[in-house]
Amino acid sequence: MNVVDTKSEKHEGWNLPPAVAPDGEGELLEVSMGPHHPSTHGVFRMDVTLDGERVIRLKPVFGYLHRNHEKLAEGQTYLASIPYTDRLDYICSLTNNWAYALAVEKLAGQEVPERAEYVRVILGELTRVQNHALAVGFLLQDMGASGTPLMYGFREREEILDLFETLTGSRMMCNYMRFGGCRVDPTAEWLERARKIVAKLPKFVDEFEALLIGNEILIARTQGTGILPPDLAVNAGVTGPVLRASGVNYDLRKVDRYSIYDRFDFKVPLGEHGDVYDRFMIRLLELRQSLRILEQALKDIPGGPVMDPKAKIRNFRPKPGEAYGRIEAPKGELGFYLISDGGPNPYRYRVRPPSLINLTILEDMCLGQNVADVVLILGSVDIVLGEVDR
Amino acid sequence: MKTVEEIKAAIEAAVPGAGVEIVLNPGPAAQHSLRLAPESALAVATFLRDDADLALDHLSNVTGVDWPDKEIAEKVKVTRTVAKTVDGVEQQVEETVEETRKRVEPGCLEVVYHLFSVAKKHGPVVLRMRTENRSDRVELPSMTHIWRSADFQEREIFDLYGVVFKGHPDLRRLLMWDEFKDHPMRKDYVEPDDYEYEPTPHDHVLARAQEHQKKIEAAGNKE
Amino acid sequence: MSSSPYFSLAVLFVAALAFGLGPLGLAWLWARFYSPRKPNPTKNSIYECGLVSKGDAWVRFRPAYYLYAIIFLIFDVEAVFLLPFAVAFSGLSAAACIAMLVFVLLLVEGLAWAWAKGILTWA
Amino acid sequence: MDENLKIELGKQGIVVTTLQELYNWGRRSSVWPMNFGLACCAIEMIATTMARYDLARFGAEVFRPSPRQADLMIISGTVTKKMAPQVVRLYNQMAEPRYVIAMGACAISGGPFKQGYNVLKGIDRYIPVDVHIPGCPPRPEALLQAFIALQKKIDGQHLTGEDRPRFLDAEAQGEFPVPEQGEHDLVPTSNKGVWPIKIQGLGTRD
Repeated sequence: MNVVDTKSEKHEGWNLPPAVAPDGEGELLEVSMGPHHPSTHGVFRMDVTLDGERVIRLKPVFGYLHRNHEKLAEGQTYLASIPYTDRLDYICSLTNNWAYALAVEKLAGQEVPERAEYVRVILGELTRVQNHALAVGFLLQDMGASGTPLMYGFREREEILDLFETLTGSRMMCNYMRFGGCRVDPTAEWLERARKIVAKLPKFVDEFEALLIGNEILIARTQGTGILPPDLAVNAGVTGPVLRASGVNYDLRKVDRYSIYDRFDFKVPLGEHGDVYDRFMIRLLELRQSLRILEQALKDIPGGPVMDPKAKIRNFRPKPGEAYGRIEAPKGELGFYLISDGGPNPYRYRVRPPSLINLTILEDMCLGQNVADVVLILGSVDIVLGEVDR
Repeated sequence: MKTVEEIKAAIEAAVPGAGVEIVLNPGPAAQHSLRLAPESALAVATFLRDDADLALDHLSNVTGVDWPDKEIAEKVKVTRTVAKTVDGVEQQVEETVEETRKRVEPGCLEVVYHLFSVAKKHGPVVLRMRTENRSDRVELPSMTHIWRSADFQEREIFDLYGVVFKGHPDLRRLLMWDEFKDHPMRKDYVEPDDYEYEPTPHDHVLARAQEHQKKIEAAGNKE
Repeated sequence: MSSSPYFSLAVLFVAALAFGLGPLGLAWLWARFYSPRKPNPTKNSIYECGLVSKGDAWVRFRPAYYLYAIIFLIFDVEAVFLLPFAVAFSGLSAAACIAMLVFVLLLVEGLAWAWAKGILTWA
Repeated sequence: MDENLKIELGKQGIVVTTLQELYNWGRRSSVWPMNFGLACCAIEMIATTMARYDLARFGAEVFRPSPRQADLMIISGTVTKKMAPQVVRLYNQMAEPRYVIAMGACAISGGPFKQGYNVLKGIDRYIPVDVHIPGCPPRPEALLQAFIALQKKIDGQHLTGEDRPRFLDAEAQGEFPVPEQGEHDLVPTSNKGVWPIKIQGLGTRD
């Protein structure tokens, strides 16, 4: 098989990373922020060429956590893949379940009862709250304030995980959603407890915001670093908070209007400069909007079945065909593309990983920045390796 | 949002001689797709991105699909001249006989593109491209210069399926290590025999255990 | 013998030395007799995030690092001198304070010059 | 020196101990883990060090990023075949005495991803593991219990005699060879002396 010359250093085409020339004072240092590195949020590797402190070239290397999720999914039934979707983006397991369930419902033309839609919105927004709390906590950890600010983020996350555990049985791997609804009906006490926790959360967001806005060191380090122009962001397929921080108004909850998001009124925050500071303020503002959605959803959740009675769980065989379903996961547009040949197992099972595609422009953002800022820029993209390498 | 037929018409109007055909999606999702000929794919893609009312500037998903060679048993009517004695006279008579003939339909590697529009906020336009066969002619044009988001996804398809994307700036293996030789996501990929001890092997695990044992004896008595 | 005023000081000094070096000596003895040395090439290889480190770190780096280090060194040494002064300055005469002030101001003047020259702003 | 005499003396404020007990007590109360997170179990490991489950109560709060300063490696997550050489190299680069906790089903035997072509079926093939914690991911309490089990194991170590630990035994295996990445699989598929695991009384099995 003829292999194309893969080591072509010359980049042509307008949207590829610009080559940054070293200023010739010192020699270049080839270093790899490798798989085992405290700042890479998991086993992610970047081969960085440094001219002193400035980054000249940055090539990410993936695959250290490639667990063959798609090959395994082709060998088992649709239902058996649901616990595997928990382990895709292992911080937000419920939104992964939701995206997969949505795609299979679109593939098989399955309806979902009212109450199940409300429960899905509640759990999805709770997952977004704990994911953004972690992302901001890890930013401050990457910046050097190691330990204490992360404890704030984890304190809220523990309460939300308790909610998940009482409802679904497991803290992190919920395996909760099915095609046509959810597995367990939340009890009134659970909803009451959820309301109490959601009522307490705005105080936490104020605490965190005070930590962020008043802190000169944080402002000095994050404003103006890792700028992402909006047109390059759209062309590079970047989605989620990173895209909205560059000022592009594209939130799937408003664009696709999937599930029942058109019933809640919430705003989509947008950034202006597209730098690291904007990406983190966006996450805090989205946290507030999620809390607004949660209050409305918890207030008017209807009764009724959680699972569509006509839904077939055992030997579920969707008709031949294909479907691409996507949702607004905390990290971006999480999509599932399924091709069915009528059998119990999917013929092709593809996950659209928002973290991997958001990393396409990591090199563009890091060129010319200091090495210490590369850590911040990577933290602001907020990747999870289970989803990047699948 | 235009229907697939309107988009096909718009493409043929804008890009003369573009090989476009519609592939219907029988499932309830009804997301029909357009199959492009690889030669004119880049021109069509640039048109879809820069067109005023389509404005498909967000390539969301690039997927590789492996269609292996299929054996199709067909009922074929064959007329053969047969010598037959009809009321005592030797004659050549055509005779149509029902015959099932095994025909191997050559497989191919397919790449599916899902396009959305951030400007116009409208839904998926699905493009498909096929390679000639699965062994040596597996080249397809790369879309990285039109949509930058295809960069890593095409590298992943090159790694797991073996489709070579011409014009890709940095076509290396994305997920497996560089010395790896196979394309693991293909349907005919055989995993290495790193079978290890299973306390209670049963059906396919039992089969692997016995096969592993045979290999060890073969290796054993070879030394 | 115990009459000279510095005797207690000497005892304290020896005790401090013993307290410091004693465990080190014990650890060295332990390492020599009990735990055998087992060096091997993988263990002694350079640690670079789990990979085999390629290239060499002995690189001609930029002068800015060196200037930053020098300025830090000056003020580090100054802090060492200020420590005894800070402890005793309430009992000192005015002349001593002025002498120390001259010392401090000299260094601050050096810092002002460096700042004006723009050495502190990173390239 | 029988037990209750020791307890009586302890009440009077006199502590009687042997060198071995003092040595083991010193080492087990400050086991410094390496900052080594692979996958989902890493998030649970970080949650264990946070305020609610607080790993600091067992002296293991300091997570050292470099293998040189750590004496415990918690393999928290799936070890893939691309990551296996790095894991074994990091283990070799740790200073003796070093311990390994295989956290989660993936580190023990490949877990839910066992049939994956790029997944190593358990890290026992290349390095000796001291404590296995089942679970996917194991709850923070399970990780705390693993620490207690490890501390009991360190307590029970004899400094001399036949069953002394590896780092005190000159003949014991010091280097665990780093696997190469071949064309189809890791070469060799497991390390001698470590795999198959010798279980007392059952002999080796495979």
